[in-house]
Amino acid sequence: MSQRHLLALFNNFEDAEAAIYELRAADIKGFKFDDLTLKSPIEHHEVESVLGQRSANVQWFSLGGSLVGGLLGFFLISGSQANFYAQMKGGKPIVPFPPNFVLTFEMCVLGGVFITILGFLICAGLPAKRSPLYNAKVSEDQIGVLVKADESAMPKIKGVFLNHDVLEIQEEVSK
Amino acid sequence: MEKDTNESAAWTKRENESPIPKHERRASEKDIRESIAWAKINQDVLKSMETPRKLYWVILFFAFAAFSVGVGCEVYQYQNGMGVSNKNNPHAWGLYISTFIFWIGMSHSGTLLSAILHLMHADWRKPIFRFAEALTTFSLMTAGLFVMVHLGRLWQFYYSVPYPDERGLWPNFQSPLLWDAMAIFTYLSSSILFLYIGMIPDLAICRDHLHEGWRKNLYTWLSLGWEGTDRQWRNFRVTYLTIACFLIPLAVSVHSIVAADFAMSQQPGWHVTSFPAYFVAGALYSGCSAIITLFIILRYVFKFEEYMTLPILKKTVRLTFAIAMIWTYLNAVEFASVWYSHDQASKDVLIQKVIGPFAPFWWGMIFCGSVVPLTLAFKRFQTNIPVLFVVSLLLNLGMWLERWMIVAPTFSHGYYPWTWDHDQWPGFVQWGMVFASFGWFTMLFMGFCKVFPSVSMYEVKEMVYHRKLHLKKSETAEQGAH
Amino acid sequence: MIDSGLDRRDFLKVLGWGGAAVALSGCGNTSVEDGKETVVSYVEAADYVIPGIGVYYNSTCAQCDAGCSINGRVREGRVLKLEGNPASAINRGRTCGLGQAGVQHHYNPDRVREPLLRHGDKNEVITWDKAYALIAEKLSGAKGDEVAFLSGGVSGHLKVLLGNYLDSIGSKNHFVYEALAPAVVRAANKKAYGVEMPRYNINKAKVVLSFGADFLGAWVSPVHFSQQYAQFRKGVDGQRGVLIQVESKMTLTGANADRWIPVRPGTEGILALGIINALGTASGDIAAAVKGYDRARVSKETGVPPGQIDKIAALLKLRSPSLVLAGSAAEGYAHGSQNAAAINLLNQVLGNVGKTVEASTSVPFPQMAPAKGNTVALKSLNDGLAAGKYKVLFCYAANPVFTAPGAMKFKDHLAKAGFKVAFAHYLDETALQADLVLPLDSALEDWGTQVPEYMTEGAQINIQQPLMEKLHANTRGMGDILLALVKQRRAEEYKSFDDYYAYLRGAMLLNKNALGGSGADDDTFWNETLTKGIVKLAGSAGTLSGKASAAGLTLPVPSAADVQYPLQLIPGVTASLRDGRHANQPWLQESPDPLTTIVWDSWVEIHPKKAAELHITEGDIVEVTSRSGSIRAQAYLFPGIHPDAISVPLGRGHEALGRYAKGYGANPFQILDAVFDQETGELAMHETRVKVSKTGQRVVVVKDEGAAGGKQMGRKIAVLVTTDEVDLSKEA
Amino acid sequence: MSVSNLLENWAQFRHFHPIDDKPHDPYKWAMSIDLDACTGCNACSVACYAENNLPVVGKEKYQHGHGMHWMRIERYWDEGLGVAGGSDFPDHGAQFLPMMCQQCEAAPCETVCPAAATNHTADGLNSQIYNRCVGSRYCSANCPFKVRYFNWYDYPTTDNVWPAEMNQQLNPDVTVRSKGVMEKCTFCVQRLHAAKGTAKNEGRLVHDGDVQTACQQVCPTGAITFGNLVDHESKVHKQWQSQQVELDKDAQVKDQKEGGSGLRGYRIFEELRPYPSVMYLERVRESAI
Repeated sequence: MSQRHLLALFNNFEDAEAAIYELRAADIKGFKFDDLTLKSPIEHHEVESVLGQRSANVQWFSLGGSLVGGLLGFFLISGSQANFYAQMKGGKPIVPFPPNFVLTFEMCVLGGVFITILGFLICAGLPAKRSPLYNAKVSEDQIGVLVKADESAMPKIKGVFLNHDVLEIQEEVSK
Repeated sequence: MEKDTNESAAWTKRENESPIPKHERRASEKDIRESIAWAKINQDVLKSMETPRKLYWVILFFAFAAFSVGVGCEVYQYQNGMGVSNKNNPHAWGLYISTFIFWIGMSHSGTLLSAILHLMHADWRKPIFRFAEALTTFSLMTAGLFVMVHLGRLWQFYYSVPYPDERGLWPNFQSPLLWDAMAIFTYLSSSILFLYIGMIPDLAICRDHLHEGWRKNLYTWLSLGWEGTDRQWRNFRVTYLTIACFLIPLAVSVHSIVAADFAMSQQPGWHVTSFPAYFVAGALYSGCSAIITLFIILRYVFKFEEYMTLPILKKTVRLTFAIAMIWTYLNAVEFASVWYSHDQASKDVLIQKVIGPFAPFWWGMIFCGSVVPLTLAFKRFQTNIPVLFVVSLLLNLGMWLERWMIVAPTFSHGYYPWTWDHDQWPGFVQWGMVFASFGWFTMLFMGFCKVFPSVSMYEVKEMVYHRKLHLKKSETAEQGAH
Repeated sequence: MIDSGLDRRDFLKVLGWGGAAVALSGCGNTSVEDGKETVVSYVEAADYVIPGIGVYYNSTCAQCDAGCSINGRVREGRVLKLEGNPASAINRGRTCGLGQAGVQHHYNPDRVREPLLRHGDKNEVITWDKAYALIAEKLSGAKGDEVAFLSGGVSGHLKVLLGNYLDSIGSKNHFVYEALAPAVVRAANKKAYGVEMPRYNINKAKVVLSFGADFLGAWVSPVHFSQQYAQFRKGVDGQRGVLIQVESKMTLTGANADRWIPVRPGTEGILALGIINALGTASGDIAAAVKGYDRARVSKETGVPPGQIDKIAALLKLRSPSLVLAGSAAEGYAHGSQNAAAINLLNQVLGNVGKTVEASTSVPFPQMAPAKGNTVALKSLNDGLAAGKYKVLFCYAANPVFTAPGAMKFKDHLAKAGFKVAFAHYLDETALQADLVLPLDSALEDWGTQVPEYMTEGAQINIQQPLMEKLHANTRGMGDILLALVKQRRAEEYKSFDDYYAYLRGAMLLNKNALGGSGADDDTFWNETLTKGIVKLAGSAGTLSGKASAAGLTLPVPSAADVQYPLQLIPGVTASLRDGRHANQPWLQESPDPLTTIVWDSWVEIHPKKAAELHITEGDIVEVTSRSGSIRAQAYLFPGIHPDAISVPLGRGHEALGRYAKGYGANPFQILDAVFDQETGELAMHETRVKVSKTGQRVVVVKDEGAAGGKQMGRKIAVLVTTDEVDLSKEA
Repeated sequence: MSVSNLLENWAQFRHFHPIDDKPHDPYKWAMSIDLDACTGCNACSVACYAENNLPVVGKEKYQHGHGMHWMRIERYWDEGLGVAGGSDFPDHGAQFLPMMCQQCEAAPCETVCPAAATNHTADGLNSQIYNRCVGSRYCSANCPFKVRYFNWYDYPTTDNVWPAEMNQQLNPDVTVRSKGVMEKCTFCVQRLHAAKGTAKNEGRLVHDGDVQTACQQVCPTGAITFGNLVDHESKVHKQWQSQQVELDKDAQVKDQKEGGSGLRGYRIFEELRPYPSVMYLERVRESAI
């Protein structure tokens, strides 16, 4: 059975939140709650209480990135010192710790930042194609709720939205 | 004096015409009005990005002209050798390095303050962090130019870059200069990414509200298909927070490493333990005053009175004052630690700063850096825009002098009395390059303001939203109490 | 030696490729890149050119008359560096800065390259044949008396040849002029010791008391004395020699003294007599002569504290032998001979004669002994010129237009000479006044022999030989020119000599036995001689005659203050620029003066106290005015000068000579008064009185000394210790 | 590869030099300069110009401090001269000090070069690699002696530095430096190389006296001694030994002995611990006069 998208726009977050609560409670056949996406001009982390704890794993990338960066930094530097110029400078050891630690730290941060960004792009699914239904109002002042559901569930979902002062409902043109 | 009053009056007039209703302005020093409509935020900020007025082009032209002076100087210097800039043995560095530190310092408040305040949930940062981060990025880019300009063999600059090479040649990782390069590279790239990541939602707004032209394409590309979905926001928050965490120690490390260029050396007047702290304080200081300057300019030019409000300015000013006092204290620490060290050479350098040929500049630095900021302690000046504008410029002049006073006296008055040289003044090539750096920065910054939103729209919306929630909560609480 | 089979053009090609490409590769200014030279492979180079391998030749330094032997490093046919020849007793492998710069004389871009006929300010390039013909023509119109030859100090075979030439002309007018020769001291020595230049054994002395003799800097044979000085400082048995320097302007030697005594200008002789008095060992007429010179009077007249005089006398008494030297500072007065005599008397009283003052070995060929230059010669030449006596004037190795005192008006008088021929390396001030300028080979291209005036242990003849091919095709050696000229008049006598080389070789071989080559065949002897660069001679050691006497010794009471010209001008003689002939050698221009560290310019040394009185600060351009003229130079506050004197260094202030000399500094010769020593008639160089006035202009003094002005600020850089704190005997 | 080298030689890579390192072997070039013999005549400085292709920069550039004298003679006056209570005249003469690169064992300049253009060689020299230099001038900034000279201009192409003919004097064994690189005294490394080459061909080490630096060779008073410090037969070794100056100490017997040691060997700025390779012998002055 074909699925369709539907975007409901709300004037404020409370309305959208209430609508989502109801959708979750309604248990509509042909609509999985995970297929609901909230689109908002600002971050509403209150939404987690409605949507449930959805994962955000960027921090693991950060950890990995800084570890790799740091290790790479230290071994690159110490290795190059040990190999290329095993030659004294200023009476310091050939592999001197203080400068190498400074650079290890910088590499650690560099790796961390770069891989975090990479992680962000992966986790947030960016860069992405635009989703089928989008309204520029979402980046201005309205809250959008995008649902993907079976054709059959659509009327019910619409009903829920209408209960909650929806401003506008956009529907994907059926294929 | 009279002129001041006139200007003051003009400003008061502007303030009176401000869209913020008078009673709200007076009532509770709110840093932002809850009642601002989100659509209006979009509208106001996007308006600042519209096709510029004639004056913009005129200023840009002058900035470009100033930059061209520097290009000319560089070509001349490249052709003839570093000697044309009037440096010598012992004055090996001169204005290039002092101005380099100045710009590096300038870069500090943007990203560092933005990150710290972000972590501390100080949401008054929200309307100002964007341009502050841009300030960071562009001043780093300006600072980077000085590293290049400074090199005797610019065309071989890549010898100090670590890259795998057939002959197995590597740069010297012991050199603080290399740490510097590495730290600046890390800082610059992280700052650009931080700025960019924080701008993605705004870029999406731009994309959504511009319907044609190269800008549309640009924003479409840059916004990476951002739609403000919950997943995007969730990951965005974590990412932003993580990078902020990375950036704080990084920013501190960057200026401590710049300090290490001096502190790790063996020269009197440089080999000072307090230098890293001194440099970081100085950096924050000059950065904050630069923020005040740009704050005032943007507020005026883009009519951002509703976002860049006086309470926010006041907070920034108070922060600046605190840092000014820290900086002053660290100056005293430097003196005290040298004075009790029994290191005659270092003492001589200090004495030289105070009463030698550099004395006018050194006292100028003390005046601008420690005396002028005292005005900021007075409440009436904390929101007095004309005063603040002048003060912030003076503070930055002071900070530029500070950097010069760090670099030059040690060269002129080092360990070896035979090579003391008190007469070598920077030549026109050096001054030209310093002058040009301001043109270059202005060019970049003005370009940025017209291409990217200089106030973060989504964060301002957040701020407004949170204020509203807060208000509601307190109202409910009040009602409950009744 | 150098194979003439290699023609010059090929040689230069090699130079062009080897020199430019090897030395300057990567510098972007090679002549090869300019397309000016054809690339020729090393295959065509001469045998002795081994790429990358240096060849060493011995020769003699011609930068001054001390006669140091040098050892030149030649690579790819180019002479690169001069070192001292260790075999020479004079310099024992060492050289001075002046000697080092010899290569810059050779490679100097401002050398004259073609014979020039001068018409006013214009030069016409002519051929050598035409030049010689011209000389012959002019000489034919002049009587012998009407021909004068002015030269610097000459010796060896050149002197012989020159003598023969003048003889052939019938002229006795050979004026040997050296602006800075110790001529008064020579005369005083002759009187006291019986020889003009005895051998001074500084190394054997325990105390050296020098009255203005800058033996470490520019006096007589500085490289030799420097080595003696090093031994003197080490001491014979761990007792380090003590150097006391008495002078009004600190010289390099004064700067190295244990005690430097600023004496009122011109009162050196009085101090010497005062010391004799204080010693109390003299008897007879000497005691009578010094009787009046008690401490109080001497102290008053010389400005030296009485305690100081006693201390010196006590030390001289305690440590024997000592050595007392009279230098240019003592001799440069109208009573210079008296000063020198008084100082020599002190030596005699101390019993140093025979110990630290010894007779030098004489060269067995008196005709080769050096013609010693002096300033009397200049005076008589000048008088002759003023009277219009000379129709033809030759000038070689002297630049009197630059070095003659302004008061003599030499340049004006020179114009009265009919035809002036200058043998010149550069178009110097004198050459510019000449009608015919003949370009000379540099000392590194030329053949010659030299006999130094100051002989060390044993006698020696120095050989000068080319270290490389001629740089310029049309320069000629002085010997070759003289030979050509003398052939014009005595063709028969000299026809067997193709060139000066042949003459020299022939002359040397003629005396092979006397020169230590008995038994060797000609070629071996000659090659060995050239290889060594020195011919050591057995020579007979003379004895010193003359007995100590104070007869005729009258020292004038220092004159009362001159209100109009209150200061004494002391022309400073620096080790590197001397009388100015080397001013176009940039190394010397940029080598800081050891005492003031000033480069590239002249300065007026003035005592800080006097300067404060006159409100002069460092860098003020001051006008120094004497009765004979005035010059302008920057002021330098110098503590090592008597407050009643100022000093301006000689050697700079050229109006010609070359790019490195012209326009730098001022020439104090210009303002010297024509005052002469009463006895010898030598020019009294220190006898000019001047006044100093500020002009209001200021410059930054270009010097090496930093802003600390020679203070160490307690940093322990150049550390000092007194003899009672060290034990020198244990040192390696 | 580099990492395995790192791990295998870990202990060797963690030595501080010279304090806990074995001495250079077989060569450690060092110098001693007797200030009592030095007369300040400048011959060494001119010889250095001749040997090492130093440019003559001219008056104007010299005024701006662009002089390139690797070996400079400094003239110091007594501290009491001209100050209140002191003398108006330099009664004890001046003090001269030849100053050139001290070839420090723990050279402050080496650590700071970003391009690794200056290194410590196996012979104990502080080497400058012109090709590698990027011209950051950090080494010069960190040199306590300020003996590093920068090519502020492109001297080979500057008028009247080496005009035609004069350029033929340039020593082909020594690079002519172009603009933007740092240079300094090398202890005449070209001569050292030549001597080592000769010695190697003969299957021996360089003997004392085989090689002289240009300044040493010219010095009229023989104030400069140069040689191999680890060669016990060398004069420089004997001098260092008799003065009890040790390369790897930052305070010598002379400074520590109560009541004077009778020694006069010292190194400048020893307290900064650069461990210079040049020992100076104090100038002596007669106490009796």
